Amino acid sequence: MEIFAQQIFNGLTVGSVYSLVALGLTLVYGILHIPNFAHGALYMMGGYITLTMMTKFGLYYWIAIMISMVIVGLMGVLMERFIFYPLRDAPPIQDKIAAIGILLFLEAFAQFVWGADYQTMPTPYGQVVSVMGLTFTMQRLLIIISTVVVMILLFLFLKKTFIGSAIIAMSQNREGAHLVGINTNKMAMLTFMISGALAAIAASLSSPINLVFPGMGHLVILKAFVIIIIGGMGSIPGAIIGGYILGFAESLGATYISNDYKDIFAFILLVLILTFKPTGLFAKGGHS
Amino acid sequence: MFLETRQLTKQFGGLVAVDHVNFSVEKGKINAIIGPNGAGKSTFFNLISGFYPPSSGQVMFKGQDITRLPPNKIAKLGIARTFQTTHLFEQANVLDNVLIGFRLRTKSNLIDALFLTKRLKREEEQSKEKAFEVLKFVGLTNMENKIVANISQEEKKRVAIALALATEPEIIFLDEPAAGINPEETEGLANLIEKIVQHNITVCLIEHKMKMVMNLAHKIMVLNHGKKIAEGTPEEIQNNETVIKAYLGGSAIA
Amino acid sequence: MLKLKGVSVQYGAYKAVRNVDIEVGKGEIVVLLGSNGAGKSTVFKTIGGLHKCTEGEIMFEGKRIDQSSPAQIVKTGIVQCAEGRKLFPRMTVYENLMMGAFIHRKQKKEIENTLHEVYELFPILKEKRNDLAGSLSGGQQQMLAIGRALMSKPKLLLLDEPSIGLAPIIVAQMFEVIKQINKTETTILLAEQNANAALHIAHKGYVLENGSIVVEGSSEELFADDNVRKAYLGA
Amino acid sequence: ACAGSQISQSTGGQKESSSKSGEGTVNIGFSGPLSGPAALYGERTLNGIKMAAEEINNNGGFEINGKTYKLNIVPLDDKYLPNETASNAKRLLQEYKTPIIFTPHSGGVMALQVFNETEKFLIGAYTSEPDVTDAGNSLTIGIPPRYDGYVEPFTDYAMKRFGKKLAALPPSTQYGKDWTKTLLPQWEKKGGKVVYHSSIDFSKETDFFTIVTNALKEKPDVLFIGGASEPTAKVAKQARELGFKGGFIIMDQAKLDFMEKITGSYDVLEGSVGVLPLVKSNDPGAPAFVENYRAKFKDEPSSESGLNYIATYIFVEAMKAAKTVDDAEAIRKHMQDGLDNLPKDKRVYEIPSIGDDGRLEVKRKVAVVEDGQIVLKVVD
Amino acid sequence: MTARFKQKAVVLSIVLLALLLPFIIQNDYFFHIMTLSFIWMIGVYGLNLIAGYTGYLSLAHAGFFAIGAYSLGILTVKFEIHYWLAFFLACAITCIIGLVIGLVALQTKEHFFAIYTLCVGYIIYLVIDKWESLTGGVRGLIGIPVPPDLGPISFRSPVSQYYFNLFFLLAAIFMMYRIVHSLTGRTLIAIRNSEELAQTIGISTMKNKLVSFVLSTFFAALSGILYASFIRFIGPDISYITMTFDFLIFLLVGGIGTLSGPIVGTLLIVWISQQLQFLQDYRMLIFGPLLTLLIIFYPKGIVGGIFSWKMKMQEKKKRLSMSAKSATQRAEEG
Ligand SMILES: Nc1ncnc2c1ncn2[C@@H]1O[C@H](COP(=O)(O)OP(=O)(O)OP(=O)(O)O)[C@@H](O)[C@H]1O
Ligand SMILES: Nc1ncnc2c1ncn2[C@@H]1O[C@H](COP(=O)(O)OP(=O)(O)OP(=O)(O)O)[C@@H](O)[C@H]1O
Ligand SMILES: [Mg+2]
Ligand SMILES: [Mg+2]
Repeated sequence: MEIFAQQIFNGLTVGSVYSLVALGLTLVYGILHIPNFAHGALYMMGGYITLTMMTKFGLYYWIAIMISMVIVGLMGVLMERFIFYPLRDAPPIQDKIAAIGILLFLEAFAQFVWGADYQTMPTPYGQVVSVMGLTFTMQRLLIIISTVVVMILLFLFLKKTFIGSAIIAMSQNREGAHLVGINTNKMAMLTFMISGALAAIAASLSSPINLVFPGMGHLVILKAFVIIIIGGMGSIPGAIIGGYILGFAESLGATYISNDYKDIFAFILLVLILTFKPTGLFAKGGHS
Repeated sequence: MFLETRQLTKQFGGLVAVDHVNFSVEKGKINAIIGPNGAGKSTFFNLISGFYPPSSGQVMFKGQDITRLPPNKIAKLGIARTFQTTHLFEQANVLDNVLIGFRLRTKSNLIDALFLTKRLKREEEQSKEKAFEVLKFVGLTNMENKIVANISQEEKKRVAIALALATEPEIIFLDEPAAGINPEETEGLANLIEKIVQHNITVCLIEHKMKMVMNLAHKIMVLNHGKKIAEGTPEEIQNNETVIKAYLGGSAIA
Repeated sequence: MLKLKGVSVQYGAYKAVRNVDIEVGKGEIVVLLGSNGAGKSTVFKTIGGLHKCTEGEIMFEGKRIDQSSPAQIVKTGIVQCAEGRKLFPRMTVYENLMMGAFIHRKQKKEIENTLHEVYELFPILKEKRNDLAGSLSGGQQQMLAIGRALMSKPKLLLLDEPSIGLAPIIVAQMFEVIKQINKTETTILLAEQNANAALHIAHKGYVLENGSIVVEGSSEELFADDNVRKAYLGA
Repeated sequence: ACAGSQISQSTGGQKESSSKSGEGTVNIGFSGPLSGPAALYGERTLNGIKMAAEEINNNGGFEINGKTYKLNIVPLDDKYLPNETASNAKRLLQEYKTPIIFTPHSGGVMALQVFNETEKFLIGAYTSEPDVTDAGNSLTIGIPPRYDGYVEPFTDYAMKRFGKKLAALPPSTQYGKDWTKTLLPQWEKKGGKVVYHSSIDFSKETDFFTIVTNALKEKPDVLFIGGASEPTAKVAKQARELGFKGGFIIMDQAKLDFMEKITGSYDVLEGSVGVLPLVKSNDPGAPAFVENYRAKFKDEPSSESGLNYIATYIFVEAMKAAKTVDDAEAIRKHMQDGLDNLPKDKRVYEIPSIGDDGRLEVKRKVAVVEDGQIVLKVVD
Repeated sequence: MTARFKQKAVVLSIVLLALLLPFIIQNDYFFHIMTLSFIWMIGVYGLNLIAGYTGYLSLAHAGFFAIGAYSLGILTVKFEIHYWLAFFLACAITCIIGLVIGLVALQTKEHFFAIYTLCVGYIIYLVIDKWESLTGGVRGLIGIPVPPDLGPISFRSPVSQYYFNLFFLLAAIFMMYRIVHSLTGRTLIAIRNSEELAQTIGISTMKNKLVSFVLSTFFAALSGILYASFIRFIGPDISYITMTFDFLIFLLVGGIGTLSGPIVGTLLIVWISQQLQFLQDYRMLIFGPLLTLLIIFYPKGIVGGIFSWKMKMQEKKKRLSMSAKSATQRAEEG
């Protein structure tokens, strides 16, 4: 039982990170209808920038995260402007390849600037807390809590503000958005900004428990894709719930089935879900 | 009976879009379905052509139960349709669009393709002939090389009909063929529809242009909220109180 | 109020609209007639900034708008209800309407009022306010599109074939609604195939053929014009 | 076709490996991961080779039959992919006539072994994979030592100090699996018990808490971990966070000094047994190498760099002994002479001999962490 | 008619050039790269069939490539079956697996299909990686044989390997040509353009999609088999997503949905990445942006770009000749 509780906690930690990454991915998918394969690279950049802000400029953890969110957000905006915007009329496969180009570039770039080696991100929350035989580290609690806060903020923004709804509206019909006076360019940039910021915060939160290195994006990106598919692409609640499902599936699967094969189980789970529900769990109805 | 529906019903969640509709199509005639927006007309077509599985009820075609057949099987039996929003291969030219319509009557497969068999050559020839034939029929000779995206709305409607005709149907379902077409051209389209019937192809159409419907149809069914509220000749329908209240409004013919 | 001077629009090499002059006075209903592909929608899109014109200029209330972005144009008070409706299919009817008020997003109170007015015009929208726009029937969607356009309280409302695919009873209602909207000091530019009904409510009309204006005049004049009668009124 | 003519153009001209005059260049090839996830590893191996070449050249090169040669290292990126290694090798042979090609991964080595004997070039195989040298390829030199010699001293130390219960958390690489396959039976043979066994995939795992939790629920005395140093250190750290008090057996790939950088102190690693870090080595060539490496690359040297460094020297000595710079077979024959003639100050590792299978027999040094200090334990 | 003839002449001369190349150039490295490119191209054609002509982007392509390669490897190395029999069996095995996967995967559409197959590809990778007893796990399979000598012809030298793989490439192209220009090809294109419409006109979309999918796996398998007996060592890497991306990059840069795209794209990218080797660690710093720029400026690929350019030129010519005609007319009138 203790193990079960501990693993639930572990799953929650990992699931939080997955959800944050998947959220950024699903938002962009909603707007551009393309899976942004370079999202993992943004995640990686987020990790490096926070790290650099902390180690090179001696900034406090949260300040470093804020700066990282802004910078990576801006990188997202640049990506939108210079790559996805010119490709807006091309078929979606083109975006995928263009995104792969960026991914290759950013990884090489990180290697060029920061070197290929693993780096650790210090955290002011290194303490270990034990409650009722369960072990928490502050950092892990922080991940879980921050993720929930970020999600609530994002939800409120999208549902309760006009600008947020405008993003959703635009994702459903770009021309329609024009007609009601939404500046779609601004919205697309804003979406990328948010998506980049989400990647940055996810990386900054999870880096202290893992490592910062050029290939760190690979760890999460494939899973993030699985998540947004399980959740129904473009669906925000889907991304959140999908993230936690995968987090739990991994930690419980590793415990009660087999650690070595847990990846296979996770992917088979996905394939099964898609087999019976070809558009994901949270796909929305309606046609136009 | 040629084609008939028995207690055909379709539910979307709580909404009953088509509600226990019994309808039989008269062979060799023009049958029309009218009704207010959202009455379930397009849904009714979608049920017959196999696009939605019905919630209950049956569709019979020449004595055969086709209720659960997939759209392509239904097409093969000789039931063709067009869509409310014109649905064409926008980037291809007119001929290529129509050519493929005959595919369901051909048999050549991958092996034929790889070995360039006589059968393939013959069938390609046949498809081409058929395409030219139907294009001529709908009055689009000399348009075959135009890219569909560049032709007018009315021409697109004709291409859509040509494509449907290329499948050699016995019955053709037209969903608002005259929507977005001006009166002059509407007449041309009406002529085309009559021509189709003269060639022994049964027509079933949805239309809001009452003048056209009343002139063309032999038999009209009126749907409202998914239910059949009236059925009969144009005269009967025009004088039907329920229909006037639900659909036609004061001035019977707009 | 709105003035198009020598406007031409091209799609690639193809000239869809040539040297068009249109004038819409304040408070008028002006109808643009023309067969399919005549260029009506193109004119509308150009006014709305969705296409740039290759020649000519567009003035609205004395200011040039032909270089403005679609969003800016909506802000100046020109709103259109485009061909193909362009709704947000996976948002509810209510949310769609609210998005219509995007440019007035700061004035919560007024939005409420406008919403009531729209619901009054189209009771069916109120009934279906929590349904997804994508699941409405064609006609209901058309009403929603108009409703959404009205939500932004436009000075000039562009309606591109609002009667397309509507039941006769609704078409008649629709034109009634247009007349009503017009009474609330909204100027209207209307593109229609249904020339008869349109001319009945319009003050003035233009006939577009192959991208050029061939006839213009008051609705009475157009009714009297033999060519127009033959081509568009089906008489 | 036009690309082809470009290539053939660049083939001619100055890149010939030797000319008749008194000066010549020997091209040494390298094909390894220089981009992508394994880039760090590839770079470290290359650094050792580059450093040796630079030193040799700065000292005026080396002389054979009255002619002075300088080394030219030609590194090509293969992204860790065997087919790219093969392409690179073809290119190195065609354009640079390299008698030796270094490759730091077993897949690449195997792809080269298909044609290295017919095309007559030596493979500098930096991989502990036994298959590479067991296959009987006559022109393959296995550079790093076989891991099996570490197993016994590691086992003995850990079992004696901490107890008999072992949880194995090796990396899911082939090397990790092979290690495990040797270690676990040995552990049990000595009367120990393996209470948990599962591998960690460092290229896919975001967090090790889950697996470490599972391993610790069996209350092991010793954890077997390994792989790249940094993530391995994370595993150790997280085990401590979860309350683990026992010792670690650290697979030879991970280096204690690199791990310490992640954990912050050796305290976390208390009771670890692993390979002696190069920086702590007292072999004659080690201190100078460490110093030079730090100065040149602003990085800590690792055994990847050290072993490839020494291997480059050995190859040069073998060339000298064989009196040829391009006859791979002759060079191979004189490898033992190369080892024997290796100058003392270049002996970063002690390598007395080369096996018949072509593997260098590097002396193994075991280190343990006791009271927060690295202690040299056993020399075999 | 003349255009057709011209096209044929171009094709024939390229084939002739490919055949004569070994007589012109003597460079093992060159032939190695060319041979590898030929092998890739076959795989790219498979992807082109399903993604370019049928509109279903399969990201499991590397998986099928690997299944082909591993089937051959396992059959020849572990079971010591005769090469050609193993060759045939490997194709068959891949196609059967492709059929089963296709049956399920093709129920999904668009991005779902893409990501679904991405996951299928990943599962294939994991299975290869974990099923050590069969596949050799991470260690891979060594010693896959080259094709046995055919009479006096041996397949060991670079040039004979070149011809061997060129033969299969030409066969693959020929097959693609026939398929694309037949009713079957038209049917696939119809499905790509609008699946709903295709269904209403009586096309069994599932059956046709399945045919296309299985054929694409066949091409992938063929490519994998040739790869295995060319490199003669295979590891799980060949089933990884990056490999699929490589195929996709070749296809897109060349021109998706065109017959010559796979050739152009593969040659271009393979040689560019070879030429960028001098940049060493910084190769991707240049290659990445280059790829992105290529896609932005040639969204339809090089071949697509050339087509559009040609169309433009033709239009221009037409307009010119038309204005010239009207000018002469006017002159005559005047
Ligand atoms: N896929 C669907 N999901 C949910 N509801 C649907 C769906 N399709 C149609 N409906 C609903 O079913 C009802 C009937 O729609 P249908 O499209 O058949 O109407 P129609 O008679 O063709 O109307 P119109 O003349 O306006 O095209 C409408 O209320 C519509 O909202
Ligand atoms: N995006 C486009 N690209 C190329 N040509 C276009 C495009 N949009 C419209 N056209 C062409 O421009 C001409 C005018 O089209 P437009 O849509 O303005 O006509 P319309 O009068 O609104 O017709 P309808 O009654 O069918 O809506 C038509 O010939 C059409 O084919
Ligand atoms: Mg309808
Ligand atoms: Mg229009």
